[in-house]
Amino acid sequence: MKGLLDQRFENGGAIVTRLDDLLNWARLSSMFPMTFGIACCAMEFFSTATIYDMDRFGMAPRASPRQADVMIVSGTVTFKMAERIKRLYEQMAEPRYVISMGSCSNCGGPYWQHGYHVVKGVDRIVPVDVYVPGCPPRPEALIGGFLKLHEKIRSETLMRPSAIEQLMEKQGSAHV
Amino acid sequence: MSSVKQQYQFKPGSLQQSEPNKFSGEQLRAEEMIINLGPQHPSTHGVLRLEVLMDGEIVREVVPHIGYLHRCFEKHAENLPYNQVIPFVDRLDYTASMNNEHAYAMGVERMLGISEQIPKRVEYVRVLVAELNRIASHFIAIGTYGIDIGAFSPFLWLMRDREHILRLLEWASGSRLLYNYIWIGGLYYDLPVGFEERCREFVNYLRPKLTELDDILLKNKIFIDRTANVGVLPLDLAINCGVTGPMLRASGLRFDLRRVDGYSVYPELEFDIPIGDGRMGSVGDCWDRTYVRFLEIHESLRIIDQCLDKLTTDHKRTRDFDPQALVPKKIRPKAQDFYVRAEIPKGELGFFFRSDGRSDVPFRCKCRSCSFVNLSMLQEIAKDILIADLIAIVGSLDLNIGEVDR
Amino acid sequence: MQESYLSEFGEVLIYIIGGIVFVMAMLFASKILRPTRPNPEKLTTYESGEEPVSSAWTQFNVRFYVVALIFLLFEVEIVFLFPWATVFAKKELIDETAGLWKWLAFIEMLLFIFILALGLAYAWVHGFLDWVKPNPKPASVNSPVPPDLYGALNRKYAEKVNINKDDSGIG
Amino acid sequence: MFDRIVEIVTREARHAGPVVDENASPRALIIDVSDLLPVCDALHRNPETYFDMLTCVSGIDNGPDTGIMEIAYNLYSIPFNLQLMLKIKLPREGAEVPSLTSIWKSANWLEREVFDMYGIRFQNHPDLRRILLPADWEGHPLRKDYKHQEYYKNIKVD
Repeated sequence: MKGLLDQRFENGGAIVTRLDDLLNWARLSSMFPMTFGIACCAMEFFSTATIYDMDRFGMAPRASPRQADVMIVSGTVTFKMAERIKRLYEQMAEPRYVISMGSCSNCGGPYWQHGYHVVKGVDRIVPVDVYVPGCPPRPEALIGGFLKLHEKIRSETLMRPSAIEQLMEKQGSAHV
Repeated sequence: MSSVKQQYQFKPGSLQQSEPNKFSGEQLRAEEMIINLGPQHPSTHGVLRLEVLMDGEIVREVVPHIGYLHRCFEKHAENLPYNQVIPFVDRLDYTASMNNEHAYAMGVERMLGISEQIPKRVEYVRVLVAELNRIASHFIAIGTYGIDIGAFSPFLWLMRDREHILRLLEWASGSRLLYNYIWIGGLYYDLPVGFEERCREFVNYLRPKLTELDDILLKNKIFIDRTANVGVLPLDLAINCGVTGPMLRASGLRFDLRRVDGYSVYPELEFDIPIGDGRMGSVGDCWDRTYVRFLEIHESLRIIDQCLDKLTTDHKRTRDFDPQALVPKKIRPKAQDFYVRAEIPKGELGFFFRSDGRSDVPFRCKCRSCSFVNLSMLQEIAKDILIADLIAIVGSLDLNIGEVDR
Repeated sequence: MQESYLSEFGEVLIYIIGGIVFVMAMLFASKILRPTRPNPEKLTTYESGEEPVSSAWTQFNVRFYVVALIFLLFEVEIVFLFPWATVFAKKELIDETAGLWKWLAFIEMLLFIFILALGLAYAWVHGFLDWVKPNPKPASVNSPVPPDLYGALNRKYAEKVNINKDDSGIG
Repeated sequence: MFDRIVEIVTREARHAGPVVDENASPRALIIDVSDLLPVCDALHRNPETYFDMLTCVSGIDNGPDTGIMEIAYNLYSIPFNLQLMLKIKLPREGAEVPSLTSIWKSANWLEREVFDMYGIRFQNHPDLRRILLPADWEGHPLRKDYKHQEYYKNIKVD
């Protein structure tokens, strides 16, 4: 059975918009990141979590993906790690978000040319919501990424994206 | 919207293909089971995977699986000119970048034969920033070890103090974590004006904080009970396994390359080499390892003090001093094999170079990383121990996965 | 008297039913609300991002059961002590038996505790309380180097003076 | 002291005498593959040298046109503060080297890494598997003629 939050409503009116606001507020004020440091960026993630006080955004690191909402891919993604990251992502409960932290996970970073064992961008494996540039990004940059994610969550809705669907249909027919 | 198509599709059993377990389910006795620690596990400090064969609560065997962060350092070093390798050297041991750069720059300078001409001020600045970074690295080691054992507050305290070091180094180099500050033949830039005073202030600030750390964590009854007599590493085994750094010193050998090789300006500086003495348990246990690191922070502070003295008296900042004066325009060492080693917070970092004398690119640059060799020791001592002790032992190794996998 | 007994149990029954209904309602609400998108990777056991090896239904060490049984010993003791404590100091009973009741009840309970303690002592003597102790034996190496050479090194580098640079071997 | 080491090595090296490489630092001895194990054992046990630590094992590929691979072993003696480099030369294909794990335990992982990167096999190695790369990776990346594969599990390698 499809859950209520899986549904897409055609014409919600006031109730659905209010419900949207409530859900989004709840989601963005308690984004639990997964404790998951891969490489150098993990050190800056630690700094963000401690010195720069991540808790004020309602973010407390959780050890297990089952309890986490946000996966912060903090570091270089290698081919050996790629499958594991995909699995960890799949094991998170919906709704789930991914922040790609640092150049390495954005696009391969300094390893883009000769790094035979480096995946050039974590978006080849999991869908990414926010890219944070930097090598490594400063904690302020990561916090900026959190705020961007807040923005994104705030604009989520249960309404069916009919305008976009129409547009895509039109484009699809144009291609065909 | 991202335009990249997701390329990976799940197939059952594909994880076992890429990194097969050493033990299979069929070989096990009735009571035994296999548990994976990692790659995503808060106590493995990165993406280390430990395959643990357990009997009840007793660990029968540990098989470390590494390579989850293999970033092809040696391939990059073979394809890039000597000076462009330094950013990659930074990323080997990302908690102690300055020390890595120091080792690498020293090696190339010796190959070029310019190591004797480096100005003393440059050398003192190098040692100063390297020792600052050594303190930061040991803070991470002790702090995360505290988390493993169950003490969270010391970690927060240490991260607070580490932040001061990062800000000092950022002031000097422009970056918080990976600096690219020590160049072959010199420095990126001289220390900023006023750095020495701020650094002195920091040293005076840190000393009482270390006493606090000693009281809250290292002399804590719970901490001692969890770590004393756990993971005892005998000296002969340590040497045979190639263990270096604080772990070797904790096993009772006063062996520090800063003193043994006397590279850079270390012979002019006065410092002790702390060793483990089995005060709380036996020589070479986890407590000793942590305490040696703690004592090394004190020694690093002493070195920093002396460096600051020299930098403000004998080798003062002058208007015409150019730290890049000796930076060679073309780095082309004569054809040779060269092995250079230096003491970084985790142990002996070595670089094996082969230059062919015809190009600016190293023909071969092998990194002998200390965490890699230290980790290979784990399976020798982690036999017939409790699973809780395994966490304590892994934490006390002070692994840096970036350096294990390179 | 009998009526009040019943009603007290009735209260408990209502409490239990209320609890069950509450939990069920919560589970049902989340069932209709939550998004369900299962896939084989999501449904596997979480094992730090790895594939779990062999089944979780393995034989556990028998010591876990022994410890559980010994724990049960004290549970039984508590279960009997509570009702006993409610009647131990009852004034009517003591008055009826002219003070004999409290001695009887006291000795009875002592006997009970003694029997249980005997069981505990039996388990203790036979070593069932000792959890299996770790006995780490680091792999031995027969190093040909005599240990006093390392001792000499320790003494050499303990001195404050730095060694000469020319002394660094072949390097 | 180096002359003394050369003497010890010469005594043990039965197949071909050691060649001194003066350019290397620490100074290197090039020996034959078949002499490796007895030479290392002698250097480890000799009371004059006591090379008790194997610090580094580096494979070197000299390229397909020379057809030679090398392995450099860096030995260190803690009691006497001696450094020594031993080098052996191998053919590029089907090279087999005796493993030093029976003398130094640190050889275990260092040799596994050389196998992973160069495909040099070590005889009598207790656990010769790939260490850094995935087990189903194709090729040995630090060989000079290495071409990485196009796709690894559908993910493009570029």
